[in-house]
Amino acid sequence: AEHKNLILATTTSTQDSGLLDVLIPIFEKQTGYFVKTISVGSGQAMKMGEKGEADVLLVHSPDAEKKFMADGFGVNRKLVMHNDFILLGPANDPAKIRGAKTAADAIKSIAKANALWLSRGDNSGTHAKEKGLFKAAAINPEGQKWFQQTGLGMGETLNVAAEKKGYLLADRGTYLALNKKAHLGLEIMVQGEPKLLNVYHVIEVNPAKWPKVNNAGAKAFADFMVSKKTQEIISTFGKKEFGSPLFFPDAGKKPESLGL
Amino acid sequence: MDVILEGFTKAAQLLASLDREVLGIALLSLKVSGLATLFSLLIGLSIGTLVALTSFPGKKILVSVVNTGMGLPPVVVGLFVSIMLWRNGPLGYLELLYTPTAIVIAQTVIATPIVMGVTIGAMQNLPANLRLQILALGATRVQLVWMLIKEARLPLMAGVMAGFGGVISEVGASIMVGGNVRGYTRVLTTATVMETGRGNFDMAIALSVILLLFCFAVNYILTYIQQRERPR
Amino acid sequence: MDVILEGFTKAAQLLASLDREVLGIALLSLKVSGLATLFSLLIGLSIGTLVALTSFPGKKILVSVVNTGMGLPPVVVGLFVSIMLWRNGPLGYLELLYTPTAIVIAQTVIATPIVMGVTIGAMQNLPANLRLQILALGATRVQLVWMLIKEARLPLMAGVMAGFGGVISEVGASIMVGGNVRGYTRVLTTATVMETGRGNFDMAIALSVILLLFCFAVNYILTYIQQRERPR
Amino acid sequence: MTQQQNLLDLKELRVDRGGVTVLDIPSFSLSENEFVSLIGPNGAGKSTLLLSLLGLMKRQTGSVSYRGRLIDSQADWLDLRRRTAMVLQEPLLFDSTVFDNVASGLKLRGLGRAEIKTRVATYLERFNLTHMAQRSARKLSGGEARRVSLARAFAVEPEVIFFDEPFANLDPPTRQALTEDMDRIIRDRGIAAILVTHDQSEALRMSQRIVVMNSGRIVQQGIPAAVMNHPVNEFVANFVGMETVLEGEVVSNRDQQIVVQVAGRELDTVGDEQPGTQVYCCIRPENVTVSVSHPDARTSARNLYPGRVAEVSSMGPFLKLLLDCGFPLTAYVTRESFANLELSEGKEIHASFKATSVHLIRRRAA
Amino acid sequence: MTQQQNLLDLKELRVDRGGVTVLDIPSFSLSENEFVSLIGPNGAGKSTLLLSLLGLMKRQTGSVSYRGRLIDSQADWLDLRRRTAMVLQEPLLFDSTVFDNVASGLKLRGLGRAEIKTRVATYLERFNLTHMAQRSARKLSGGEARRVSLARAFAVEPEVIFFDEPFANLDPPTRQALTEDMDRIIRDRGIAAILVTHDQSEALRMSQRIVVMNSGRIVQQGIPAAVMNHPVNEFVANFVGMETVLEGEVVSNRDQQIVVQVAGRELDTVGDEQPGTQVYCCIRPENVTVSVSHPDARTSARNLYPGRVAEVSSMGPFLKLLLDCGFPLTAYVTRESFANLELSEGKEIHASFKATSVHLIRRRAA
Ligand SMILES: Nc1ncnc2c1ncn2[C@@H]1O[C@H](COP(=O)(O)OP(=O)(O)OP(=O)(O)O)[C@@H](O)[C@H]1O
Ligand SMILES: Nc1ncnc2c1ncn2[C@@H]1O[C@H](COP(=O)(O)OP(=O)(O)OP(=O)(O)O)[C@@H](O)[C@H]1O
Ligand SMILES: [Mg+2]
Ligand SMILES: [Mg+2]
Repeated sequence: AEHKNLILATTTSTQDSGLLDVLIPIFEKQTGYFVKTISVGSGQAMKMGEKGEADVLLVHSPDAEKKFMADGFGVNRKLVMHNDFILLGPANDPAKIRGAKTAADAIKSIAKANALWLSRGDNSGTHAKEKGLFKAAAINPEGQKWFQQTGLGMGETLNVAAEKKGYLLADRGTYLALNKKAHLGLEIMVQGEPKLLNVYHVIEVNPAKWPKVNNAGAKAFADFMVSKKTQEIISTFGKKEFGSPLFFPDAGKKPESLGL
Repeated sequence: MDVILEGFTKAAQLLASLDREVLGIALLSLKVSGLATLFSLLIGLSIGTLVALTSFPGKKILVSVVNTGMGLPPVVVGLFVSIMLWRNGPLGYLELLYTPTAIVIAQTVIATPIVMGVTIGAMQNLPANLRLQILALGATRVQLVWMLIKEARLPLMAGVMAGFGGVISEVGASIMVGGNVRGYTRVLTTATVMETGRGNFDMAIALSVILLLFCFAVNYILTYIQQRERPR
Repeated sequence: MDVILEGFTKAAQLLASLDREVLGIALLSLKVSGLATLFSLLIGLSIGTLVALTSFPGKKILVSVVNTGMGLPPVVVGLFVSIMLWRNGPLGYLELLYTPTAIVIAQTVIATPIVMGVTIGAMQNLPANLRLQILALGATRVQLVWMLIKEARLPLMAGVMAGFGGVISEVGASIMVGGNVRGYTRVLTTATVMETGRGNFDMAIALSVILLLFCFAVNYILTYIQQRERPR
Repeated sequence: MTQQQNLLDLKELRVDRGGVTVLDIPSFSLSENEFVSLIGPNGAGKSTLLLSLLGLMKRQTGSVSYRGRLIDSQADWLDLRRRTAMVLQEPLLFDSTVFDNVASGLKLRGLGRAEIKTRVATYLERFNLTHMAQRSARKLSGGEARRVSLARAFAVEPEVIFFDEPFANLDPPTRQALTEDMDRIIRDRGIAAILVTHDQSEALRMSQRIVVMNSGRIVQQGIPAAVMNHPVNEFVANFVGMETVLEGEVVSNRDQQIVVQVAGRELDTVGDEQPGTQVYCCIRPENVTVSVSHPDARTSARNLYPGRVAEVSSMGPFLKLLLDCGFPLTAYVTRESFANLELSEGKEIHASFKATSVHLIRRRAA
Repeated sequence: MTQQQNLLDLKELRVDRGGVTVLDIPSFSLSENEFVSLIGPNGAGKSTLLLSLLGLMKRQTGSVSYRGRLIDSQADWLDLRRRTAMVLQEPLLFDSTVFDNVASGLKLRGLGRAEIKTRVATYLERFNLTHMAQRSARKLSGGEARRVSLARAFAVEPEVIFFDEPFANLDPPTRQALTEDMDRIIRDRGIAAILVTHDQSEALRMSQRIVVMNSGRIVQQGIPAAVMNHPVNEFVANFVGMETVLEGEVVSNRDQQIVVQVAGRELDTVGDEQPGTQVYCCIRPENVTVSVSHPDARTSARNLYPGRVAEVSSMGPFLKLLLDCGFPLTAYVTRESFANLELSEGKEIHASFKATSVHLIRRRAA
């Protein structure tokens, strides 16, 4: 039994999109492992990895991941897939950013207009990405009146932004899912920039650091995620419901090839 | 285990340094949950006493409904209240969503059945003739309720604490209707959840230690007041 | 408002079609929270009665601590229990994290102070000499506790429901120690939160409607049994 | 008695409980200044009747008027309850101090702090509770709790007071002192009262009218003498016992040697009553000595009346004689005495009883 | 009385409450088959003493032995409580049916269903509760509740029974019937009993020993005659009243005309007692007639004894004479009679009282 249980720590977005509900049963059937998917914020997922409380991670916070690897907590980081972030705002667009070239430009305009920005502020992958964008725009939003942190997950933050008519950075999958049901009243302002890519990696937790870790299972899961069949499933997932796939398979590609 | 220790150390630090942000969060928690408990007391005690004292067809079902209300999941309450307060919802014009007021509303909804249920139970357990004795002493309806509450104060105290404890520690509704906006609607529990999500377990523990200290203080003061009124 | 309506429709559909997954989730909720309530009853009633009946130095503080325990945030309980059960934690060798057992443990921790607090209040409100009368009738300690519980059954019922309601509706601890693993530790509340996160508000409402129906059924059965024992 | 004289009027009361009619009283009233005792077996409905008079019992039918005004709203009931006080069968004290308990009725009436303090002090004193004012009411002995419940009722200084067995659990000296004290308060203030009691001497001592209840009905009511001497049926006869109760008036008092005029005759007795006082003279049948000739010896039996045996009936081991000496008098004699003295109905006799055998009970003009 | 004879022994009991010593009893015991009455003013500590005997009161010092065995563990106390029963001052019924209440002691002892059923039925019957077996105990009248609490205690068929004012709230006929019935059960089963009561006639009627308490102490104890005729101090004298109580033995019974031998003399009285029965004869001082010459007239005062006035004292409005007729006898006379008869200490007199004035109380050999 010891080796049959596998703890997968992942971000809420993979769980909420429903992708794992499709993949995990296939993996379990193939390998006989029983996967316990723990969907938490990227920060918490990484922390679990650091403490050896997870066997394998599926996360999307590249900078934090690099540090994680550098500190020796993980082994075999593999690129799995990506989708993208989009910059959303209310339809009346008070900061007039619609059609801005880059996200950084848009953020500058928002700052100048003192238009409300909602940040997840939860150390998630999205939050990390947002921080990067603000840095690129050379704006320090901390303590600004127009900059509000929700400390919440993507879905909740989207809801808050919709109610408060604010701008925010969101992942496309969650936006599509929520907008379908709730008609948020938020529109896509900026998209398609390579910087806005949201990249998922699978990382095995270092068994040398934590002997209790189920490394065999972790390896199997990592291999499963980058396998051809899995990548195919990823490429079609969500097509039917949203008209376009939610994730794009990237197994074997170099991160640089995505323009990161 | 180290994490827990770190958490306590952190809590001590935060308290010692009177961290402004943490202080603000704690006070908001207290204010919001205190108000919600107060409202639930006003509603729960009076209606609960009324239900306990009168008999009418369907009373049993009503009591079951109230007791069921004790199990209202905060998330669900949050969801319902959100839907009501949505800009396009029936009460949207009030523009209350993601304000502390919204949290107070949701928490009142959560605490009221708890207070009411415990009230009904406690009142029904008083000697049957006590009510008659109080009325015979010339009590108005309101005075009757008040005196009965005083007589049942021990179980009611427990009920109030269950209500207060329930709302100050609940997170689902606060997040949904409050939005955990920093410096505005962030309360201790939503902050705890956020810190947990960030993987800052020590900070999460520190916040909850502060929450428990608050609870304890409130409780101790209540117990003290109650015991002072009452001779040894 | 439409969303709520849709939710109810969905709930009816799910119930009517006896959706296997939903059924499994609901039964697990019931089982886990039922067990937790049972354990909290065993602990809370007996210790609560003991505390109410004996007097010892520090009793007031202990009662305050118990009442404070009612405000234990589920998230915090979840965190503490997680830390205990972590693979590398003190109880890691039990391998209980992310199992239904872990949820039962965490929920027991949450419900026990509620049951205990209400028990203490209810017991202290019984006529002082009742205890002596029962002992004089030849009751053992255990029989004494049992008879007192029967006498205070009305407020205790409310306490039990508050405990059961508290745990079946809580989500923070269940997610943290259970992990919301599909088909294994996914309970009604964690499923509700997940569906909310996915924007499936109708499904979320449907799940909560089912949760409330469950609560109501349990409650109604308890009330019914209790009323049957008791003559009109 | 006209309608206007009545303080409290009850009409057509019916109370059902658990499908049984526990009270069925076509009419009942209480006059200004009147003291009524309610007696009857357990479960007769005495407590229920008291509670009904203050609208504290759900009733099938029934109306109450106070000073001729029909009580027909919550406000009226409240007003009535604020003019009255009731001591329930159990003390039912509040879980606070003795002081607070006695103060409770006053607080409910919204009296000022200072006034409450002095009033409570007065009544604590009166019921000998001053030294335990700050004690928890939960820690009193049975009799102490009883006294607190009495003090609580009197403290509101009501116009009418209802007592449900208020003296149970009191020791005899306290009981004695309290009845006297209460009697004085009641007379001084002109309070009307209804007393439920199982103690007939108490009923006799205190009341102007006795109401006998059974199975939810009033089976007899009237002045004590009438009820005691002329029970309407077997049930009442068995229930009230058979003391002779004579109405009279004190005509002289010399050094506590009292002469009472009863039906034109004089009775010697002892007591404090002043001439002009209306009294009942109670004489137990076992204390009446019957002689066939005039007793010559000087005895301490100071009351001696010629008369005749009106009626003879059996009473357990002895015989009960109803004597007519110008006033009715009951005597018990053994069968042996009956035979020796050759007694029979119509026989002329001398009835004697000691002055100390006569119990005097003050009564007010009805 | 040696140690072995005692059923229950209490030693060095001290109970403090709220900083006050409410009970201080160096020793107290109860013998096999003995019936003891506990009397004393409110707050004397009577209830506390009863509770202490079953270890139900926290005490500062004190030990209890049952049949010579020291009770020194929880198990011992449980065993003691299962051999005894206690009727507390309030009925304290459980919130269920009358049947369940009466069954409660039996259920606690783990008796079988069938046995419980028949036993409960017996005692419901005995206390006239059968028709309300299924009623909620919360809906009984005061007297009905009282009866249920008595039935509950007797149903366990204890070796010792403790009653704390069990007859409060009972109507006189019920009270009468119940005391007789209980007396019979207690005698038949050889149950020992302690009765707390405020009714002295009850204490006399039922007990072999009377214990008078005041302020937490036992101030006097002894056979009823000793306590009643020879109070040790002012307090007891005022508290117990002053009936003459004579020990005697029935020597003949012809048609309920009884002759009792008291100190070598014969007393005529009436009753059911058979020859050989040990009895108390109680005579109220107001029923004793004093004559200076032998009364010639044939009167119904069948008891006539020569004697002399041993002591004269004032007693409110009249005088109290202690007479010596070979046995002590107390009589009240008016001051006028006293003067007329030229009474004085040492004067020869004839004391007479009617046969029906003598109250007989059965007593068991101590
Ligand atoms: N729910 C009920 N069902 C049936 N009978 C009831 C119910 N409630 C009360 N009773 C009966 O009503 C009767 C009247 O009760 P009440 O208390 O007035 O009697 P009481 O005259 O005061 O007797 P006591 O002298 O014992 O105090 C009692 O026989 C009682 O059992
Ligand atoms: N906590 C306390 N503080 C002070 N005195 C107390 C406390 N508890 C009990 N007492 C006193 O102990 C005394 C003994 O009480 P107990 O009940 O034994 O009296 P009792 O003889 O049964 O009187 P009653 O005839 O009124 O029933 C009472 O005066 C009571 O007030
Ligand atoms: Mg009554
Ligand atoms: Mg007592």
